[in-house]
Amino acid sequence: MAKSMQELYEERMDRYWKANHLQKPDKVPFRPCAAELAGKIAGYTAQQVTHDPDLGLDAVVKMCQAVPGIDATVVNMVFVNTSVTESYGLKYYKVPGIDLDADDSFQYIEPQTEEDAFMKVEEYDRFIEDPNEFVMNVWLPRTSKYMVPPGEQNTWKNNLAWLKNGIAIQQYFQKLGANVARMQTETGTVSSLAGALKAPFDILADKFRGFRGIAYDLHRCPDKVLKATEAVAPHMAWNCIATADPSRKVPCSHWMHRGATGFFSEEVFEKFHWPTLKMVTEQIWEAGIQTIYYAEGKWARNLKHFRQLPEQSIIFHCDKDDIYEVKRVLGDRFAISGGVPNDMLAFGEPADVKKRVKQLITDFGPDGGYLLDAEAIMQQDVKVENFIAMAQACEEYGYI
Amino acid sequence: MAKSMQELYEERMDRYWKANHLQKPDKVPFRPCAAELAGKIAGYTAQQVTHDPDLGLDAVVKMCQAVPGIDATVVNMVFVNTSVTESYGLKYYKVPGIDLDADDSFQYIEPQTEEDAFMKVEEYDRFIEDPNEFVMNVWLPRTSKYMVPPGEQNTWKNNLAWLKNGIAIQQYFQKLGANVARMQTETGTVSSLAGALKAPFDILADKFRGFRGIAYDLHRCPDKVLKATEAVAPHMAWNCIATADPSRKVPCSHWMHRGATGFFSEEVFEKFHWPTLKMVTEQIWEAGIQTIYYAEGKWARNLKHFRQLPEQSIIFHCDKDDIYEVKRVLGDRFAISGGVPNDMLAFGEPADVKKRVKQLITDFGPDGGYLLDAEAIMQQDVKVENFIAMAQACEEYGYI
Amino acid sequence: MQESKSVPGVCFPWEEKKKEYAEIKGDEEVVKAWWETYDVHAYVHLWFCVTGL
Amino acid sequence: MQESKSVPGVCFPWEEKKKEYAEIKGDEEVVKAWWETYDVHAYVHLWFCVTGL
Repeated sequence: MAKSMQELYEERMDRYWKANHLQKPDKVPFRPCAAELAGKIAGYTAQQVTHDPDLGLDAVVKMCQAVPGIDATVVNMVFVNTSVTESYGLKYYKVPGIDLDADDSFQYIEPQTEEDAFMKVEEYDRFIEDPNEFVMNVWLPRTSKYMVPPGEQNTWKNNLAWLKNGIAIQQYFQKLGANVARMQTETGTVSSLAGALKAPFDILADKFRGFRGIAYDLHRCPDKVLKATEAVAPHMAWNCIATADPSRKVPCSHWMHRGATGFFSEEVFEKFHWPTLKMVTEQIWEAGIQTIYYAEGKWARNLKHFRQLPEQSIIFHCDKDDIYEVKRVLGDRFAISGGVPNDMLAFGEPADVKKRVKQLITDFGPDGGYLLDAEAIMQQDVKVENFIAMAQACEEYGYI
Repeated sequence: MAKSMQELYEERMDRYWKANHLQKPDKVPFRPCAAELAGKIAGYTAQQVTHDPDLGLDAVVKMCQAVPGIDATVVNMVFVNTSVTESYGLKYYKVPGIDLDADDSFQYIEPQTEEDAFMKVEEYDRFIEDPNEFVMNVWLPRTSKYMVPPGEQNTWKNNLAWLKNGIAIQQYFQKLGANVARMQTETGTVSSLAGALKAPFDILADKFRGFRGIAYDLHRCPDKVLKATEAVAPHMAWNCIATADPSRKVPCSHWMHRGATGFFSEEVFEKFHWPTLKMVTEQIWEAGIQTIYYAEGKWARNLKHFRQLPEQSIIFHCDKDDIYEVKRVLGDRFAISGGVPNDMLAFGEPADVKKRVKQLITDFGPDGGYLLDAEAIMQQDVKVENFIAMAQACEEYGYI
Repeated sequence: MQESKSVPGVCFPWEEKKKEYAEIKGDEEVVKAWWETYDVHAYVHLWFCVTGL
Repeated sequence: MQESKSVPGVCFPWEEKKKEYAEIKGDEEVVKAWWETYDVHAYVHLWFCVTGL
């Protein structure tokens, strides 16, 4: 008799949990991070999955129905819903279907000058004193076409923008929750993460000062950069824990940017990036939650630092690093994921993909603590047949 | 075999629908409007049911469980949730547990002077030109401790108040929807109404100008009062239809205030109150929705006007009028509800209540088009045993 | 009947919002539909404060 | 570690809000709990804009 969705879900949750906790499940779990690819499978444009929250979430359910063998996946890997951001006038995206063609992926526009930065270099002290005050009164108004900071002349567009922010984000949260339930009941698939984290240094670099700004600041005001990471860290931890899985079964996710080895020296990583990231990760772990370190780019030189974290506190996702090297350095302490190159998924053939999956499973499966995924988030360039091949190969070879 | 909740619900919905549409159902439906009384039955204070949206809604479900025989009831007869209104600083309530004892009912505070009015007499033209602009930019900011109108210096409390308004009301709407579903699945009870309406004249009198203000305005600027009712009427109709039951099975509700015969002359009613109320009721009826005319106070002199409305377009709820006279004047065109005096429910005995219910059912039941209810919304002064007697008597005598 | 400038269900009309965009490269209906969705919600909130609170 | 004035999860502290009331005649915990509920939600919205959008 066919398994019920509930049985399938529990089987997959067990598999996912065990692999995340360095154990050997019955099968290597397939845990893809499929963004615009889900829309491609469901028949929706990038504009539709990015701008229409119902279709964006529906695409993931349709993907789970169309491609058997997905154990766990991200309910909103297209994590920005641009109709929500447009409702309150957010400035920093190029939106598919508006600024970009309907089949392009959304893009983050980082201000390029000190003048345009969402936080000015002279504002470090205010930020350090009270990051929440800064976000509410300075940062958010600056990122919106309509919002007005305190002290300036108010406008109707300002009032409406805050109202719409409240309504639209609240509705989006509810849609997310409903879709996690839909994935479970209609497809037996686990929502692979809940609660998002950024490293304090990353959030400062990405959203407040920009990469250029922070690069200069490391020389002109290094103490302030450090204090700013320390001031914002408790907010990062608190938000991640508050929005994490209440049952503590699935991990939160840490999308890692500027700690990759191409951006800054090891000294910068050690001094500015790692201490607060470590602290935040430990706080989250103390709250009973694992963190997926989704390490975009190359991290080889910095891998050794992660060994300082409590065993099983993270799952390390490998992008451009040699996954065999990652396994050697971190595999005794943390589960690892990744291993299928996105180039292969975009330009290769199903046979290539199956061969790669078989190899990964053969090499990592017997130890446990391995989850099959592409190297990076899968967008519309991934061939659907290659994605299906990935799932099929995991079903075929994964029970070892 | 016991009926499933779904069967019970369908039976009750059929009964409710037929009575509303002047037909004779299998039983006279019991459709109480229980506010703080629900909390009393559930064991919650007025503060709890008014301030805590979860307990307020839970109280109604508990009441439906505790008192068998409720065919349809209002999911939130304590219609104001004061934690929502406090979140954005609404000024015009006395709140149980804050300004009032925990067991008092919330009270609306109407500004008593022209200076304090939420709309000034010289603002009629602006209101008439664009009521939505007025609500957004003038009225709502004036009703909130924190909100700032356009043109004035903005504050952080203003921005936060709009954000919280968006979040809190959105969440409240979702809780309402969830509780309507809960009433159905856990107790088989019909949510008796959806979509609220006020008469254009009432909304002007209650929320914008105040009773004193409008009384003067009828003499100093009668044309503007009339134009204001005409300007706001389309918004009343639109909102009622937009928030009505999508299936069109249950009516919307019109809580009737200043058209009662104690407040203004018949001439005022005919000229200022009735034309736009009639228009709005007809528009709602054209959209497929009945309106409960919940006629608070005495309406005898004005009853005849309601005969102009399309047959079955309203259900007339009788408060202080002689229900036999109401039946005589309107009973051939519209269903009627009410008939059990709140004084009797507060100070009488179950035997009195049963006798009254039996009489009402005997007199009105055979024709159909009658729904059992108290005269007015039931608050904490109603004795629980009298409410139970009402339900029991309806079960006992109602199948005629 | 008095003519009023405000249209029920609208706070910030799409025609005004659209002027902010140099071009809409994809399906305008999708952008319009969601702008209006949240705009209607804002309108309903405002009038819920008037009639429901 | 740098000490910061802002407390995670708080935009408008209950201690400040409470000063608006001459008296709280009933159960203060109910009033406080719901004030903080919506305040936390506002905080989460603000930081969702920072980390999630």
